[in-house]
Amino acid sequence: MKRSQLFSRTILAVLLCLVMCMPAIAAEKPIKLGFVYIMSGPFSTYGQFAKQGAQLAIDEINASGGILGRKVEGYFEDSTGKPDVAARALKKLVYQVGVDCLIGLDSSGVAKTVVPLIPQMKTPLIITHAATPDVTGNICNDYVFRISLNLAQNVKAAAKVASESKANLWTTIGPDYAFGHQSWEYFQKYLKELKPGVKFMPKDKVAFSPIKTTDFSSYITKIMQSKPEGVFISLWGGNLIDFVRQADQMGFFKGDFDVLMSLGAATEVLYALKDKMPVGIWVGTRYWFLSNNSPVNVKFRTAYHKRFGQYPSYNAHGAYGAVYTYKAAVEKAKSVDKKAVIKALEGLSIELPVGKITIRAVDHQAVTDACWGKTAADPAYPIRILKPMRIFPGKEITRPVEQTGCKRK
Amino acid sequence: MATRNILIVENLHHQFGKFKVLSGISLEVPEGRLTALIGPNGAGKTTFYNVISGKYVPTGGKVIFDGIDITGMPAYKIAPLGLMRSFQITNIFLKLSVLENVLVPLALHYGKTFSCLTSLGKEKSLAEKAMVILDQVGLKDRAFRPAFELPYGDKRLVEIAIALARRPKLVLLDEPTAGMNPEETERMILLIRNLSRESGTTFFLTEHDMKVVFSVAQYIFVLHQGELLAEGKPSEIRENKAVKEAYLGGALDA
Amino acid sequence: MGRNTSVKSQFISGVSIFGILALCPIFFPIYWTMILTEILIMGLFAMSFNLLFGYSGLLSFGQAGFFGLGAYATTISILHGVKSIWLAMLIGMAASAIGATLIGFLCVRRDEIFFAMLTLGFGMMIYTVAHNWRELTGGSDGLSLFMVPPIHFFGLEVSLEPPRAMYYFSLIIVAAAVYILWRVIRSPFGLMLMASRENKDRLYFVGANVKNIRLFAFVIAGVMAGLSGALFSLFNHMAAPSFVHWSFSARPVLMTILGGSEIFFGPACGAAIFFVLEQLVTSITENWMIVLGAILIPVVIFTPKGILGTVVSWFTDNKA
Amino acid sequence: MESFVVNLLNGLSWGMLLFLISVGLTTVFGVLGVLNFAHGSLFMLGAYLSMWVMHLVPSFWAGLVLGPVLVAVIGMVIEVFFLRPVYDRDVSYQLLLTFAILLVLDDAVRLIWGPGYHVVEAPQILAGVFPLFNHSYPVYRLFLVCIGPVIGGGLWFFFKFTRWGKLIRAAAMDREMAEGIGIRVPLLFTAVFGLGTWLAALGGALAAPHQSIGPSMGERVIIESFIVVVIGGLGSFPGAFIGAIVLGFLEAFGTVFAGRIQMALPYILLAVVLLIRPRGLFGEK
Repeated sequence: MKRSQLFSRTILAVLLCLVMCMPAIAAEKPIKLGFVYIMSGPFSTYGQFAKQGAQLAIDEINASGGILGRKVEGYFEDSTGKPDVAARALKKLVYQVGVDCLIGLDSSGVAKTVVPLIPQMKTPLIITHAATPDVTGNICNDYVFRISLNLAQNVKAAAKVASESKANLWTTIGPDYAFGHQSWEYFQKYLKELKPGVKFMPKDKVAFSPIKTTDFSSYITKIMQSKPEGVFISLWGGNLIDFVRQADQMGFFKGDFDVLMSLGAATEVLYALKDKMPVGIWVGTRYWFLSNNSPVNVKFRTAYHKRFGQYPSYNAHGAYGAVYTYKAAVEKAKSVDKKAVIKALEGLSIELPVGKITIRAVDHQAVTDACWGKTAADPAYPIRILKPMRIFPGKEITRPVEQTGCKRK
Repeated sequence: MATRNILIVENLHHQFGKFKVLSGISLEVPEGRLTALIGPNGAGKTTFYNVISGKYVPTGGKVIFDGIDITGMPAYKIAPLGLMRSFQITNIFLKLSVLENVLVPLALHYGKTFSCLTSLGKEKSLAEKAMVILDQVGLKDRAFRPAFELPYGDKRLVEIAIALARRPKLVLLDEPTAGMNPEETERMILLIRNLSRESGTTFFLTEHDMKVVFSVAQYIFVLHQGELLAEGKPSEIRENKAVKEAYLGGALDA
Repeated sequence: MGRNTSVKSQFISGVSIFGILALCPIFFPIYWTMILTEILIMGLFAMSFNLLFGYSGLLSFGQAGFFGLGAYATTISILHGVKSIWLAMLIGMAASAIGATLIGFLCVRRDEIFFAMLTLGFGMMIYTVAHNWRELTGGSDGLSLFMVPPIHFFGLEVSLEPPRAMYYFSLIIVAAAVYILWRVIRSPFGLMLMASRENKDRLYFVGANVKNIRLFAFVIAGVMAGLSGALFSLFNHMAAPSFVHWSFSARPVLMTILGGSEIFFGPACGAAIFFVLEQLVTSITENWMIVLGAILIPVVIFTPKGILGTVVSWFTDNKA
Repeated sequence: MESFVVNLLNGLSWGMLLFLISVGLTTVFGVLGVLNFAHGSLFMLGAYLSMWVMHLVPSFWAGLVLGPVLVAVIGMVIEVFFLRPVYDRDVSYQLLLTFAILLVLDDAVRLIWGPGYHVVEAPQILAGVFPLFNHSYPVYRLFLVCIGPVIGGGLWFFFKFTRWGKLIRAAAMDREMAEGIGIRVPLLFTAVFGLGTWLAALGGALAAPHQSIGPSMGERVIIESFIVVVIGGLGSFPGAFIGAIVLGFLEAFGTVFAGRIQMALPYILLAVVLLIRPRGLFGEK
């Protein structure tokens, strides 16, 4: 008796599942977008911001009639910041969910290892955060695009700021992995071009801290003792927060030397530090919510602030912008066919909150503006803002295609 | 006919830090003679065994086994020469079957330690040899049971079977009847006597239970506070005054 | 429970599992075929770990070191022009074998938690090398394989790029490796391992050089981990430092205890449970860590023999 | 010279924080025989809960006192419900169980406080700097350098002279004997786990003004405190102290000399110590 009951219930459950798995047979199928970000663990802040940004864009688009009249659905997968898990997540989205476009990737290492897998999946991927120059450089391919600022662009802007300062002897502190080392290499290269007389600290005087570092005091000591005139900092996230607080206590920001932080204007850092972020320091970011007052940007930051209670971070902007970029490409191609969308993405120009971006046809890197500024207090905002602010036009900071190493075409 | 000495111990010393446990012990064990080492608690019997079987490196003196100087040799090198030992506390491979317990030393003996792709099940000759040994100690019918399921007395028998498996020339038995009930003790005495007579192995045992010693041993050494107090046939030891004093009179009458 | 019957039943179950696995891709969607490939590879990894843990009583917390050596050596040799997959995988296994011999020589002298911490330490040293030797290993970014060379046999060229081809390739390799492990466990050497787990001191006194026995097991386990690493790098087209990190070493531990360390297929079963669970949980919630933890706690407390181990002992207990 | 003194202080202050975390871990291991993987998460919980109290009351000192106590209560609950069933199991099961607890705690924290970073301020009295050569050195770090020996000394006094301390040491040496002389061992175990948790949480509360609070805090310290405990000798009190200081120095001075292998320094230290002294520096044979 009981057994048969169990049996029938199981069948019922299976049927229910089947029904739920076949959504809306009658209606036109929605467009599926797959997002892969770090959703869990230490760096899940980034995934959460991205998810909020993406959700906001999707809701806005659906409220105004969707893309080509079709609704948009977002599917979010967790990369956990590990390349094999990210690869699995991408496969799931492509083969299981059947998404029309992939969006995401936070970690450069993950991006670098999974990008070569994308052509197999025959699905476009729009990178919104990972900054390694290589994915639109020597490992570029037909399917991978990036709408966010890459490391080379951001550092080029940093070099421009640095070239205007009086400092002639530069050093760095950065995370001890590819991002930190590459940032320093590009910084030296670009600054040397702009200001040939400039000098850099030798290898044993610069500081690279492992990502798990929480106590930066000995690195701070090392840098201060080497008596530089300028310090370029590529730390980010929790590392940067720890560093800034400890460095501030040790007199790092007293003005003995100039300080540049390539990701110091990230909102998650500013929100954590609030008024503990020293003022008058040059900081950069991939997107700054006050960088312009275009209608698109005002709409984005107010809507985001209203819904999530914070001003949007660069990762929120990346996901938000990627959805709109995809929308623009589909509308340009008048189809969701993946090949057509890729064609449409190549050379696409679109107005995003960050400003107007253009995706280059060859290397698929977006030419987008970089924003730098000096930290300043403003009673209207709970966090430090940038004043004065410098916008570096995308054209000036994006290296020519020939220099990227991208061998498409 | 002068029998060969299978074990010669010369002026053996051992100490832990400043604490002297063995001070200058010399003795000889002739081949084939069932010899016993007795002494009150803390006399140094187990330490003596540990030194000979290679657990400790002695601080002085010499151990010669079967004509080879084994002083300070590690245990795993001594065993292949033909010197095996059993332990006072049951020390067997509990989760393995009784048969496997015996197969371990057998596989070692026949150089199969690192043969890793042949099936143990197909090593028929090993299994047969193991069954012979299990038969000798009377465990044949329990060969396939896991060792931890056996009653205490049987576990002690497994202990003996492991020691016998490599067909050693000399077996050191450390209190083989410790913790046994009278019936089990009786069985063990009988077993040791038979094995000593039939197997061609020399047995050298320590024992706490005087009854066992006097009913089994052909020759006895008495250890007291790390020194050899007396030696002789059981009857001689029984009469020895010094031994009686060492045991405070009590135990020997038992 | 006679060992012989359990051996026979293990063999039969092994063969039937292989049969079922060979049929799976026909019925499974492509994504699940890929998951299954991963389960196979991680299953082999977990079983290599269990040769040390379950059979020799050694808790290795650095098994990812050898997994990573296999993955890196395979990837690097393909990137440097090795055309044959077989040769590349052999190089991967050789690298793990050398690494395992050197590290094993130092580690097998210690027991229990000290062994675990030593292997953790050496594993993390390999991680540091992978993470920092940018010229060879690509540093923190790792290495990516743009193309896995096709395999050749009997003049036939088979590409491993299609997921189903990769699946069958992995299945055959893993089955061969598992068969070897099975032989090892049933051999006289396998008996030595179990004896060393049960009573190391006693084994010493019957004339076995326990260190050498352990070292040999350590090398076999290292090579098998290297093989699974090589497969994993081909499957994912990459080798990354995270493959070598201690948190990757924790995976086989988790899988083995989940499935059961006393059953031959326990670790592989644990791998399957782990992946399926992960797929289910992550599709429901982002907070999969809390759910996974909440599932693990009762499993550890109430099924000390692991899930497969508990199921098997239900059946055997009913018989008895 | 200048750099030497500053790095000495850097190493000492970090070492003292490590010591507080490790001494809890080692005490729990010494008495309960459990190597607690979730110890780092309890450290993190200490930081979060004291932050919560600090905002509620609002006083740094209230947070420093109450936060760890709250975490200790949570720790005791964990001990009673989850650890008790696994005391007689193999170390690996205990590791896995505590790992599962780690997963739950880490994610729970993320659910409650969000994935972002938080910052806690040091109280006015400790917030300043004092001149050291021609630089300034934060007072709070000096406070950390001093608080370590104070708590270490307190613990030493507790174990050496108080009844409870003696009971714990007796139970650590021989559980059965302790039961024999009438100690209620389960209660004692709960108390010891509470103590270990309290120490970890206190470490977290003290670390809060010094580093950012985030869900990754625990993961970052757990392996390091494992290393401290093992090189010092499992269950050894002075071992944890020396081990923590050695590791602190190694990491502080490592930035100067180690270059590329800097990341591996703790692991090299671990391997070298275990190969030379199998039971750690102060481990018993």
